[in-house]
Amino acid sequence: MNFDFSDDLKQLRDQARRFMTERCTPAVVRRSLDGQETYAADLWREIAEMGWIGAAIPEEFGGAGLGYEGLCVLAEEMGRAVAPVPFGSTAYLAAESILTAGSDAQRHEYLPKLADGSLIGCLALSEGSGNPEPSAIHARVVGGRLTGAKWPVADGGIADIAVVVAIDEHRQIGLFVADLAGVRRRDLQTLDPTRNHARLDFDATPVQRLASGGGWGSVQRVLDRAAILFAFEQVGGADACLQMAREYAQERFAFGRPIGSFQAIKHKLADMYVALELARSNAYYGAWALGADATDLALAAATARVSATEAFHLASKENIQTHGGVGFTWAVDCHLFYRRSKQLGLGIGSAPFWKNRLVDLLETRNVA
Amino acid sequence: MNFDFSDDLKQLRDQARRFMTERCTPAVVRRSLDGQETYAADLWREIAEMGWIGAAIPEEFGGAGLGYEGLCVLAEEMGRAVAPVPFGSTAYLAAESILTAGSDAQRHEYLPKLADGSLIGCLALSEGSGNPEPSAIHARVVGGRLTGAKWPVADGGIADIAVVVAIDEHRQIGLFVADLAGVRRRDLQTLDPTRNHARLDFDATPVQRLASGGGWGSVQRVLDRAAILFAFEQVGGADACLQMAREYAQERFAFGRPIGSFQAIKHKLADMYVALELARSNAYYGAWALGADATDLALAAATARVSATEAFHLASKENIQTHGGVGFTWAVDCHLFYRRSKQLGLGIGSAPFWKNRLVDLLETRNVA
Amino acid sequence: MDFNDTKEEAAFRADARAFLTANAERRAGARPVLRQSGVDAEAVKRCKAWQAKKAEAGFAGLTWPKAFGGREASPILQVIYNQEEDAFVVPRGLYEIGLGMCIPTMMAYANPEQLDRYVKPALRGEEVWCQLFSEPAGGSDLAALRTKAERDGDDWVINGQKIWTSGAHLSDFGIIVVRTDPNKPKHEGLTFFFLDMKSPGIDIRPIHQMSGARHFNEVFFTDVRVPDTQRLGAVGQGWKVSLTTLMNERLAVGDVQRPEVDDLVELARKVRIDGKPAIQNGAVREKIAEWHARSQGLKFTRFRTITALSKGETPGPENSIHKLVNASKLQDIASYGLDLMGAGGLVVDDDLAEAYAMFQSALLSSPSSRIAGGSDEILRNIIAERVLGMPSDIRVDKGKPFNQVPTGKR
Amino acid sequence: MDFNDTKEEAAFRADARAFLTANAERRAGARPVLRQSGVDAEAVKRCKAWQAKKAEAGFAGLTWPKAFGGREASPILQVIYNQEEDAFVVPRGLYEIGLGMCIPTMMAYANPEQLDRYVKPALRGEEVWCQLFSEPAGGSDLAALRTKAERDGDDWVINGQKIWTSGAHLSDFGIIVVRTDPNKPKHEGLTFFFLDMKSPGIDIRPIHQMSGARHFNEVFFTDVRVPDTQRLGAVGQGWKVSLTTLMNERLAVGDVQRPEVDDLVELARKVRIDGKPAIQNGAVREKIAEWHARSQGLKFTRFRTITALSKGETPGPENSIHKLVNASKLQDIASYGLDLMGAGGLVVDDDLAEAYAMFQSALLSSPSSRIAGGSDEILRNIIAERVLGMPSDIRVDKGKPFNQVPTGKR
Repeated sequence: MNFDFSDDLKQLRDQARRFMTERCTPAVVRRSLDGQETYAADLWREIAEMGWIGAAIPEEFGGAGLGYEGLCVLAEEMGRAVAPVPFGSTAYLAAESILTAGSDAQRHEYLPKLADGSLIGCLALSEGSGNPEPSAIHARVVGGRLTGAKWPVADGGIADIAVVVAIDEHRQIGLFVADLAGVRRRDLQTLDPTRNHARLDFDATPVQRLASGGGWGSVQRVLDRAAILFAFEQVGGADACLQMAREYAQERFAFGRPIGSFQAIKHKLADMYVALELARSNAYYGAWALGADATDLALAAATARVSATEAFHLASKENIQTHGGVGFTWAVDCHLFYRRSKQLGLGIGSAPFWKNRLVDLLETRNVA
Repeated sequence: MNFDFSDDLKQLRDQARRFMTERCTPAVVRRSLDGQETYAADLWREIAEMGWIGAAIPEEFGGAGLGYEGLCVLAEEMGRAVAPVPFGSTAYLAAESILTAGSDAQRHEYLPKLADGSLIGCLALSEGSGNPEPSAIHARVVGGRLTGAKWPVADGGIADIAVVVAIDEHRQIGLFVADLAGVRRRDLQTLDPTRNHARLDFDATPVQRLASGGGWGSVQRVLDRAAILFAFEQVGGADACLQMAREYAQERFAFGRPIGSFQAIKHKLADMYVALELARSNAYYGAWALGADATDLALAAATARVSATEAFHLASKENIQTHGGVGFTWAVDCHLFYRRSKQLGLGIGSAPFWKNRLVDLLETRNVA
Repeated sequence: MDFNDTKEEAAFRADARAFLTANAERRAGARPVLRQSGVDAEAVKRCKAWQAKKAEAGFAGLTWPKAFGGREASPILQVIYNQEEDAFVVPRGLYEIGLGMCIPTMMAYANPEQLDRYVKPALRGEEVWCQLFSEPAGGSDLAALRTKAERDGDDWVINGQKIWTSGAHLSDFGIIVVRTDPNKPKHEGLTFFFLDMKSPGIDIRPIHQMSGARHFNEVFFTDVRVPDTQRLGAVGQGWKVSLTTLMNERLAVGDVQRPEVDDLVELARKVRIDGKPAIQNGAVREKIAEWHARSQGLKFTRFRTITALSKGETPGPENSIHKLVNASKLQDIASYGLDLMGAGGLVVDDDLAEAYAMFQSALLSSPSSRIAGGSDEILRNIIAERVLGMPSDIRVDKGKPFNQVPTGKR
Repeated sequence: MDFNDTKEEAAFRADARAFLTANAERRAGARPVLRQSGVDAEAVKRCKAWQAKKAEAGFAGLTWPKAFGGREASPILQVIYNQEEDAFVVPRGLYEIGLGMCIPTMMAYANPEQLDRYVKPALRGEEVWCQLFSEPAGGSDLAALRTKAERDGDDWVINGQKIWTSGAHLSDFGIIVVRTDPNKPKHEGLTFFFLDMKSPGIDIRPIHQMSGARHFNEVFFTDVRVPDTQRLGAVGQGWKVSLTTLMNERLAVGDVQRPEVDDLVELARKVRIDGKPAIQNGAVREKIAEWHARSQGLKFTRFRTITALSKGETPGPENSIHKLVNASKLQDIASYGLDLMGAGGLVVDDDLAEAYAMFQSALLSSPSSRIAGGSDEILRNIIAERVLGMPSDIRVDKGKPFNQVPTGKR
């Protein structure tokens, strides 16, 4: 058994961490926070040039062919840096949808452009409040034309194409690709301004159906796979919070001693660490399952997602608490993680959704 | 507003506390724990002589007519002392059932004897696993004769009469009184040997129906009222645990200082205290609602029950934790409370049952 | 137990209600009153007008001595007035600290001429007061303050920085505790003053919070002169005076924060899980039940406190329970409400957000609730030490000259 | 990442499985193996026979030097053997401490003749060892031990009391740490020995736990003589030697404790809520999901540790996570399972109790899991200090002569 990333991938991780530390500084993130830019376009270009967007896309479709473990390693670093770029929307959602559900022609049409950064992708699933479920899908495709409102769509305001979940003439769920040029969009204000979110109003927009993207199962499959990659982003974010809290607790004094010498703070950090390590281990198993296309991929995904959501939520809120008063100021970076934690935690279905799914899968497994 | 017990009742409480401290020592409790006696019969006789069993029973039925606040005050002291007597079964369940659902004749027949201790009562509701619900009742009364198995029945092995929940010829739920002389019984081993529990096998046992004891509503009404009294016992038990933990934390040293000076212990005790105070306040409101027969009695009961169950569970397990190694020995008294916490917590429906009921009632209230 | 008013209480309640009905608008609808961004110029006007009206009618400073414009009423009447006022829309946020903490401290330490000069204008809302205690290096260790005052003739000269001062930019006067002898142990070298917030050398900068709010300030002092006559208490007795102020803080009861449990029930009727209203889901129900039990427990704990107050007892640090439980509950309810909304929970646009965006708003404001005015950790310490009698934490700075106590990089 | 065995590992796994198949019975059915009441005389015989067989076949002491009967195998082979053994019913509970902690300490400190005399008999199960560290006054403060040894000629004379000694009544030998100089600070006045448990003056009394178990003992020492040749390490170096022993404790991995999440799933299919299987209830589902995520997280954390081991890295105190998470999870699952059973959950009679009464049994045994071998609080401290680099707690006893350190009434 070898339950660790290869040395090559560890090198990739170190390289990504160095790069992000240097190029994706808090100042860069704050440009999006303060509304000076919608996303970090320069950073995005550099990320594209390094081939990271297409890390898991096979070389024949213009990707780097590093496999899913490579994409996982990169996802963790995106999370650690609170990167204000459409990495997840493009790589985990749009590209993955097309890769797993598209025809060969569709793959050749879109994947190379997603991989090289010339197209930004997104997934248009939600139609307002509520977790993903088939009965909440009302957007409809008739005669190859899509009509309906999707919101919020992460990166929907900056994406070139969207993979849209909609019902067809036969009231069947399908995955459709839409070119967003000409689609009416409106940027939304959200809890996390460092990621673009938009409302897309489709009005007889021409779309093409992803070849095998039929039924809710195909949507769930996209969400399952994305959940593992989201989990790595969440683990990266949680780790960053723990490191911030550690440093602060060592350097900040109260009553003549570092606050990290008080058990209230020590035990808080220990709890953050425990949640993080459990989440990391579950994410690792998810990475393996994704790479191996394991039979229990869906259960591994739900498990990783549940752990990672909990770990990042805990770490981001208790990092603020550890910082005390400065922790809830705009000027200190704690809230960037707290916001992102909720953005990632709600984005592809929130904790209750994934807990329920986890038990669905457990029930199936135990019966089988 | 005056949200506190009257001076008279505070005197009764002090008197009860002194009496129980003196007569219901751990040594007495341990006689039941070790199986030397089924319950503390001598103590029970004294309690009866003081008129406590009939505290809330009107004087016309042989009670002390102190009202429900009086019974609440006594319940707290029973909990504090982990009393190995059938107080709850007799006073909160059997007597209350007959008082609220019996005819005048039935009240006159049973209440004076329950009040003066010449009859021990119990409620026979459960038929094995699962929380109370109408579909789980299979015991049946046909032609005034009851057949079916009830277990566990708290104090069923020592009771003279049982109020039994059963279905009648028309498959309607009813409350029936059975004389237990001649009924086949078997004492059960349970988590809390300081309270008797039995299995009762009725086989065409003659019973009389409580006059207005029809439908599940009448059962729920008995449980609601009992829940408030159980809550006071639980508050008493939780308070005792907190006091034990406090004393131990002040007297036990580690690393040259009292363990109560470590924040891990301080904050644990603070959390116990907070849970206890919330539970106490909710129980007080329940006492008022019971005395005033308030329209929101049921919601007050569910709320008090949920808080009190949580507070006693937390206090009893963290009292052990505060004690460290000796805490989990047979010789130290911590486990008496831990066992009783579960006994009281499961007895008339466990936390999930009452949480669900609480929300049922909230929904009704908000609609109304 | 009895939830009814006494005759006197009922009469007072009727008076208060009549006053409010005549002068304010009854609260209607479910939209919560949020105080995200503090009090703007318009709001200041409304606050001042309302306070003047209230003082005129004798509903301000109810428990204060008659000589200062109060009624010398029992605290229970204050509770009754607050209960009644809660049903009306009245402007808030400008006087709580001045009337709740600063003026009571003045009443304990200032001389008769000063009280004559300052108390009534404060009660009528003509002058606004703020409290200058916290410092960047202090945090939970409130007494570890470094702002210093040096004697110069009849004056003291203050240099340093205060932080977390609510309403400093709107205030006419402030109370301040400063270090006058750094060679003494932490609590012994402090002295207490009141000062004119328009004094030269005071620079006030708002703090931008993560929630968007800006009601706290940093206040910088450069050679600010305060006459020795404005000293409250003896030189070196500043900590003792501060405790008087802080004792009053604990008596002040915060606003009800939204979303409350009922808001979650409302939301759970609306959003759906598996095609059915979320309120039918067992997990949602358990959480609602647990929070309801906690809310009610707090409500009835406050009733017990009020009862104690009305019997002339002083409520103890048991009150710390309230903030400790409420702040985390608020954060948890906010987060869970968003979870029920799924991705839609991210949106805060007015026209699209669920429930007036109060869940999102609380997610961002609740972290400050868990810290400001005593962090969760400090409150647990207070409960453990002052209620349960646990020993205090080991104090490595005890008895050490303040300037020799170790400090960190932050 | 790769979950497959290497060629060498696969070959070893096949060997182990062949050995087990030939000599033990495959585990069948769901009834959990509970070790409530320790090891009785019959079980001792079975344990001894099995250990002899295992040693004979070369599956005992896998990682030990060949000179001592081991294979000098990589730790990963030990993991593989354990995985295989888990599928079989084999007697356990007698040798874990001796082979896991005592003999490794001997190997680090005893002389060649002693090793020659003691190691192989221990490996073959002919002699049983126990560990005598904890004392009544110590608790989490392990080094605060008071049992004293005084030099008398070539011997030391031990007086005092140890506690929580697993299997003392079944043991032939023991390792012990005692205070030889109470005038030195706590950690400096200790010395370490091994001794014959049949020595005159040793009195062993079982401790009755709340769960009914009796596998721990109190051990009283009255003028027990131990030759100086049985000292391990220098005089005053006892704490250092103890750390060697304790380091090995952390490497030992506990049994899987039941009920696990799958047991709860099973129960939730069976018991009913509102007439439907409990597993359909949202609240039950959320709890199952959360505990499943935690169980899996622990399982895969162990996989990461095994990977580190097999690369020759030493696993750190990260392992503390395992007990910290598991003990509370066990208590919570037990309690929740009972909640689902309602009043019926109280019953432990064999013929009536749900799920072999394992939930009830765990309710009573889990409190000791949260304490024995490092309490939750100590484990959090270890993680905070050794993994996260937080400063240690303030030590008021630091550097003080042990006999001047304050002690309490308990």
